[in-house]
Amino acid sequence: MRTSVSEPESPDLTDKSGVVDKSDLVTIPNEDLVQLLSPEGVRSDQPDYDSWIEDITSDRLVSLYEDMVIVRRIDVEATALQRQGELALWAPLLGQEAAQIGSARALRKDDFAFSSYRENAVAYCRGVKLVDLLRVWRGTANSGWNPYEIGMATPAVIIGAQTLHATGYAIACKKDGVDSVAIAYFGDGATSQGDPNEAMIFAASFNAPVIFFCQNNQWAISEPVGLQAVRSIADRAPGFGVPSMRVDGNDILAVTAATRIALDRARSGGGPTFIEAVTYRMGPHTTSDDPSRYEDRAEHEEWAMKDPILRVERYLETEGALTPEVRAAIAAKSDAVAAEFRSACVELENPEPLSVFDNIYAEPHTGLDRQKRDYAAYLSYIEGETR
Amino acid sequence: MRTSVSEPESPDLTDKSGVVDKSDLVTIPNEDLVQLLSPEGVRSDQPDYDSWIEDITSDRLVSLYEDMVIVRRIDVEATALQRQGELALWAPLLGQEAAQIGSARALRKDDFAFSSYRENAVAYCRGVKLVDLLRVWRGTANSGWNPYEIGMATPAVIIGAQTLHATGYAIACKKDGVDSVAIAYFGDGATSQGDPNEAMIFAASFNAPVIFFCQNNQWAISEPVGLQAVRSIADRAPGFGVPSMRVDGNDILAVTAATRIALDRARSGGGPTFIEAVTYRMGPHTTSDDPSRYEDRAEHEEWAMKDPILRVERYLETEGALTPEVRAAIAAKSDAVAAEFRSACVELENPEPLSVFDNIYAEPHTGLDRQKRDYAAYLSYIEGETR
Amino acid sequence: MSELTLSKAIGAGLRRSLEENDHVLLMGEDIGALGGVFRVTDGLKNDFGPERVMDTPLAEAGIVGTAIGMAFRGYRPVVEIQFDGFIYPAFDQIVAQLAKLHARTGGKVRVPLTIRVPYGGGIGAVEHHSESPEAYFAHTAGLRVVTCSNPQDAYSMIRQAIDSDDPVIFFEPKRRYWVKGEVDLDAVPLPLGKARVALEGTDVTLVAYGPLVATALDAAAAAVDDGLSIEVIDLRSLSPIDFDTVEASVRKTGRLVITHEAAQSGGLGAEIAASITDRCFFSLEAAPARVTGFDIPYPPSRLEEHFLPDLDRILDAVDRVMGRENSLTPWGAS
Amino acid sequence: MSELTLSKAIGAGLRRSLEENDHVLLMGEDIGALGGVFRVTDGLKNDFGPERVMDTPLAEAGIVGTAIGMAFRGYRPVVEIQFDGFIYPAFDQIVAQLAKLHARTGGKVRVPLTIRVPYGGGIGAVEHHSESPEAYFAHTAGLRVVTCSNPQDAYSMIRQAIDSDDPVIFFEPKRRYWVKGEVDLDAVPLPLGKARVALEGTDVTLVAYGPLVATALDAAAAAVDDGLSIEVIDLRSLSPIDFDTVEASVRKTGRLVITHEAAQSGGLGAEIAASITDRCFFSLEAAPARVTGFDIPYPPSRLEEHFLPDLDRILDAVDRVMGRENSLTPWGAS
Ligand SMILES: Cc1ncc(C[n+]2csc(CCOP(=O)(O)OP(=O)(O)O)c2C)c(N)n1
Ligand SMILES: Cc1ncc(C[n+]2csc(CCOP(=O)(O)OP(=O)(O)O)c2C)c(N)n1
Ligand SMILES: [Mg+2]
Ligand SMILES: [Mg+2]
Repeated sequence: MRTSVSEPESPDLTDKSGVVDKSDLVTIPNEDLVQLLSPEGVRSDQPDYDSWIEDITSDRLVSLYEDMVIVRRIDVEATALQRQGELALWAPLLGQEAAQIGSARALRKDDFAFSSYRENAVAYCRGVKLVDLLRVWRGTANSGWNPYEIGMATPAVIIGAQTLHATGYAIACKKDGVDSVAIAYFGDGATSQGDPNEAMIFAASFNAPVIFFCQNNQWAISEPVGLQAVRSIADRAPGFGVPSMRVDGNDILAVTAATRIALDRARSGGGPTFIEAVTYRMGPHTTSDDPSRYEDRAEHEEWAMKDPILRVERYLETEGALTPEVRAAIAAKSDAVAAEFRSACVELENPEPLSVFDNIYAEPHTGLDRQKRDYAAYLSYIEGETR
Repeated sequence: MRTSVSEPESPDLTDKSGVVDKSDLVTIPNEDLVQLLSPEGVRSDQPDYDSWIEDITSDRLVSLYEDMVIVRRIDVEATALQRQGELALWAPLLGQEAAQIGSARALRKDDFAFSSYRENAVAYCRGVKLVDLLRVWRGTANSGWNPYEIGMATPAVIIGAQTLHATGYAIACKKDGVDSVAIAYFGDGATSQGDPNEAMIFAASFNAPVIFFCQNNQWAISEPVGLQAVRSIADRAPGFGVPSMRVDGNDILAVTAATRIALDRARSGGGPTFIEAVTYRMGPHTTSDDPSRYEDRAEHEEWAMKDPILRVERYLETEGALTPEVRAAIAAKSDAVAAEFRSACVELENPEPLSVFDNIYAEPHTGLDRQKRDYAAYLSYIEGETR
Repeated sequence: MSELTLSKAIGAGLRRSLEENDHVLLMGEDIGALGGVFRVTDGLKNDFGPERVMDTPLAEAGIVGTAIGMAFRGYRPVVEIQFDGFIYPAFDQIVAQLAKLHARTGGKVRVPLTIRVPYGGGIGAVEHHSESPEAYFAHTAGLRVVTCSNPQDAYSMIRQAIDSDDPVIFFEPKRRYWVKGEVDLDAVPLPLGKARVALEGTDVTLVAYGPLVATALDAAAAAVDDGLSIEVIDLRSLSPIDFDTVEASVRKTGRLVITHEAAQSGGLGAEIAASITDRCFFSLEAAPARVTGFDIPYPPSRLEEHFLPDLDRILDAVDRVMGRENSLTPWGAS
Repeated sequence: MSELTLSKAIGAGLRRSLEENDHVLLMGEDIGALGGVFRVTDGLKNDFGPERVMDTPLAEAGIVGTAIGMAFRGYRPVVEIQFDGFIYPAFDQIVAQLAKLHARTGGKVRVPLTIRVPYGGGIGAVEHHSESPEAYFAHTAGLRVVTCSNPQDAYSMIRQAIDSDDPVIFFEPKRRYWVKGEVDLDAVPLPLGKARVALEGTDVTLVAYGPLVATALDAAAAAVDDGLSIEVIDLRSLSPIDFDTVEASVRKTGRLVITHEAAQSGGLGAEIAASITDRCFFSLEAAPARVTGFDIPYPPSRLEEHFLPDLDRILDAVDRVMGRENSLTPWGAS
């Protein structure tokens, strides 16, 4: 397994070449990346990893493929809904389907995910109701679902904050004597914040069963990853005592294997693991973003060739597993999900005005109760006035 | 030079031995530590480092020795002053003389140091007036000296905050086109805070001429370093793209060499370097601390054998450089410094009451001006009343 | 004179400051090629280069902390915090370092740092993108805190903030970024700490700042129909607060209403009510009234109209201080 | 009943909570073998083990953030922040996460976290060790903020804070840690949100909390010589504030003085003055007066007596609201 661990090579102290030119670091070289399924759909043997995905037969892979197709469809639908004014905003995960579904499908029901705003596919795998994906972006709630129902916290918008929650949750799992695992999802940009660094420190010190799953999609809004990190992101964790793996994030097999290795390690008392899933944000940061202001089209096109769905499609075709019937079934399911998603969206009503005062506290708070009373009086007074 | 760079060894992913036993990490093993002068006072050859201290002849070493003796004497005097009620508090650096003097004496006048509260020896090397070391601890000022006069910011009490200031200062040096360097001093405990991690990220991204100088004195108040870090602290920096060195912090020659290497690197455009100086806090955290509640006496005694002053004394004696005259001169200077220190302390008067309002802002602030006016009226009213 | 939006006016102010003083530099997330998520710094990286308009790693403490270090060497960094709700990771650097350095060093170290913060609600955004954290900073000694309500002030005040030798937290009323107005690039501005009487009136003093100045003016216009003359004060500076101007107004009107988006408890409205009550207790005909956000985290956007003070809520409070029928004392009910 | 110092009373409360609920655990820097720098947790690690009394890495955001994660699984962590001035690195986790999680999740996730903060001045400490940051938290919706002034409250309130399903910021008046008092470990306490009339009186209402309650009681005792009867209210809860109790008192006395160590601008005194003026404007005989710290960073300890409200400054304000001679209107001067 040692092949999978990142061993940061130390920069040469004698190098005095002056200012580091980071331009070539924006796209990380592929050499030391774990890849089991090439962009062309060719499966390569990697004994250390293969054993972890032996159960993923073509059938199972078809099901993962279906997930990826569906979440991509959800993204398309959501973007359309935003353009039509039904959603205020949407953060597409286009291009990151393998990273999210490969990792999330590896989890057990009693594991717990802590994510950022872009992990809709993770929520999908955790069994979220479609309508619950929409509430935040339609503006009817500050979070969509009950975390305990699907084993996933509602997204953290403050970059990196959730990594500490995941670590604390994992410490609590250990205290409870269960072998559940916490997984923290975050981006390449997030690695610059203090919180994820502190999270690694706490995780190492308390040997917490937590996985730090970084989707390095090359961008933090308009900032290329080279501005956040002059070496690969996976190189950081080992120094904290957190072993790391760097995998092709567009390869669902590699992502699955890496996540399972980390889960197994965590469950058996081995502590935290860091996974860098190297991928690319093929869409805008959110629907309000304009990547044409900063993105390199050539780079974009290059990554389009590495599409996570296409390569599975190619592989399954070679295997003869993508029959017209299977394709039709997946297309039908996609259509159904999209239709349900759309109607769930437009049917989402605004909450009651006075609900702004609900659930701020778990127990009564006299100050807030008074404001609620006064505002209720105001609303009925205004209504009376205008009646 | 590559020998001096820490290459973190990655933990074995297959190790599932359960909960990490960190007890043996409290004291870091000595193997990979750069040491030029042994505790017994024996000089060993290390070509990579030797070339950096060729100019440190016995004479020069006597002068460094004198510095160490004097700052130790200051510590003793300050502790006595605290016991006698003349100082409110003091943070002794006992045991860390080599780490501080070795690094600080390597700096140029136009370099700039950003430190924490324990770096009195650094301030001493920067040329601080003795009285200026006392103000904070006597409670007459929130900082003692003018940073621009000695090229050293006044200490940061918030752990780790100064590492970012050093990084920003270094970026500014680069912008100004000068080859001055910023050095940030901080402890092992500080490495757990977000700020020093962010500082390394900014330093790497902007290739800032900054040195992160960590005095790993094994303790953060009562917490052993093993609680902050499950691997050596020097292992962290390379992952951020910051090369690191791990040196015997009680060996003034090793510290000097490492600092000079880092300074040279920074001045010539090579960017940031991290130095871990492995040492031991031989005194209490501060004069209010009670290490007997947590410290292992045996460990303490072991470190006493590695005293930074003693080994230089032994070496200089072998070299015949510590003649009775030299000793007498140093003793006399120590006595003089101690006497001046003491009288400077007891002569430090309380500031004027209304000075609490001074220098809060650089420009007038109507709100504060009114408070000052009212309080002045109050003071003279009270005085009149009691008269 | 040219007509500019408020955001472009700030951009123009930044540009002029960059031109005039080569120690001014901008730092922040996405302020370079993107021009910031609100395009306030649009074009500046192109024109002044990446050394003066610096995209930084994604870490607010890091940004403010390194900016402080640059100020040590005489720079005047202007930091952008992308949204109000993202300033908290930098809180320690702002409150424990930035605010205190000048005092700590007996005035030896000046920290002429400006922190620009697009703030407030009303744009239909998700959580953390609509907050009004000004009270935290106005309560912090050592900082100056200001906000603008129109393009001319936006331009002049950002320049004054940068010129100030003190750290300034510069709150930009993000929902007014697209408001247009005439901007005289060479106008002689009011001092930075001064409030402005935005509309003269005789019956009630209405104090507002930032995004609610426009709302306050609307309310004043509507009140005319009710035969009421409202004096609107645009506070502009939140630390210090220009109480002399407010006091003079209240001595005239005898009535005070204060409005802000931030939560009521411990908000600036409390300070203004308390200070003005202290200064002109015997001129007051009624207790000062506050029209503010509630003591809740900013609600989801579909409910933000039930959080943000609006014309009707302001006029209800005006009725209250006037002793007229209002929601808390409906005459029908008695 | 036993006589305990305030710090030992908190320790006793922590011990009882640890005994009664195995989901209670303590986290912080140096709280284990050392027992905390103030020895509040003395002996607890020994008795409950390192799994329940956890020394943590030196990172306040990390402590609060991981504690939040534990709360997700039903734990009730009690976090110690070593000194008031060290809470700011955790500000984002407190304000943007801890305070908002319950609201964010529509009540699905409870965060029964208690953050203990030794606070305030008067112990001759260096910078950052004497601060009063309560206003930041009282202005933050979603948090409860309390402080105690005597050993009995210290014991009862820490237990109530831990029992509360809401996050509670628990400010400990560090300079009163060594004050002794009788503590009934089984007393039925006042509700956590309630203020307490510490001394009845008829002429002036004096509101204090935490370390200044003792000072207020001293002032009241001294005022008796001047023929004045001061009612002292120990606020105890800073969010919510028990305005009903303060209002009842002011309706009786007609005069209000508020004292706290925190800076005046935007401090809790402003909120109390504003709210009480709003509630009983026509009962007030004078504007409420505030006796507070100045709008400056905490001064060096040799000057702290010129920052901290004391008996004389309080009595001067009492004279002011009574319309007697005082420093702002010295009769000799007129
Ligand atoms: C503390 C904080 N600062 C800034 C932002 C604004 N912001 C939102 S997303 C984003 C970029 C995040 O990049 P990354 O972590 O790589 O995640 P990605 O969007 O690529 O999934 C930024 C700067 C924020 N949400 N929180
Ligand atoms: C933000 C912050 N948290 C906590 C403290 C309290 N504190 C002061 S010194 C210290 C230990 C620091 O240890 P280390 O960084 O190793 O430095 P050393 O004291 O050993 O020199 C702690 C926890 C502080 N000053 N600032
Ligand atoms: Mg990204
Ligand atoms: Mg230490």
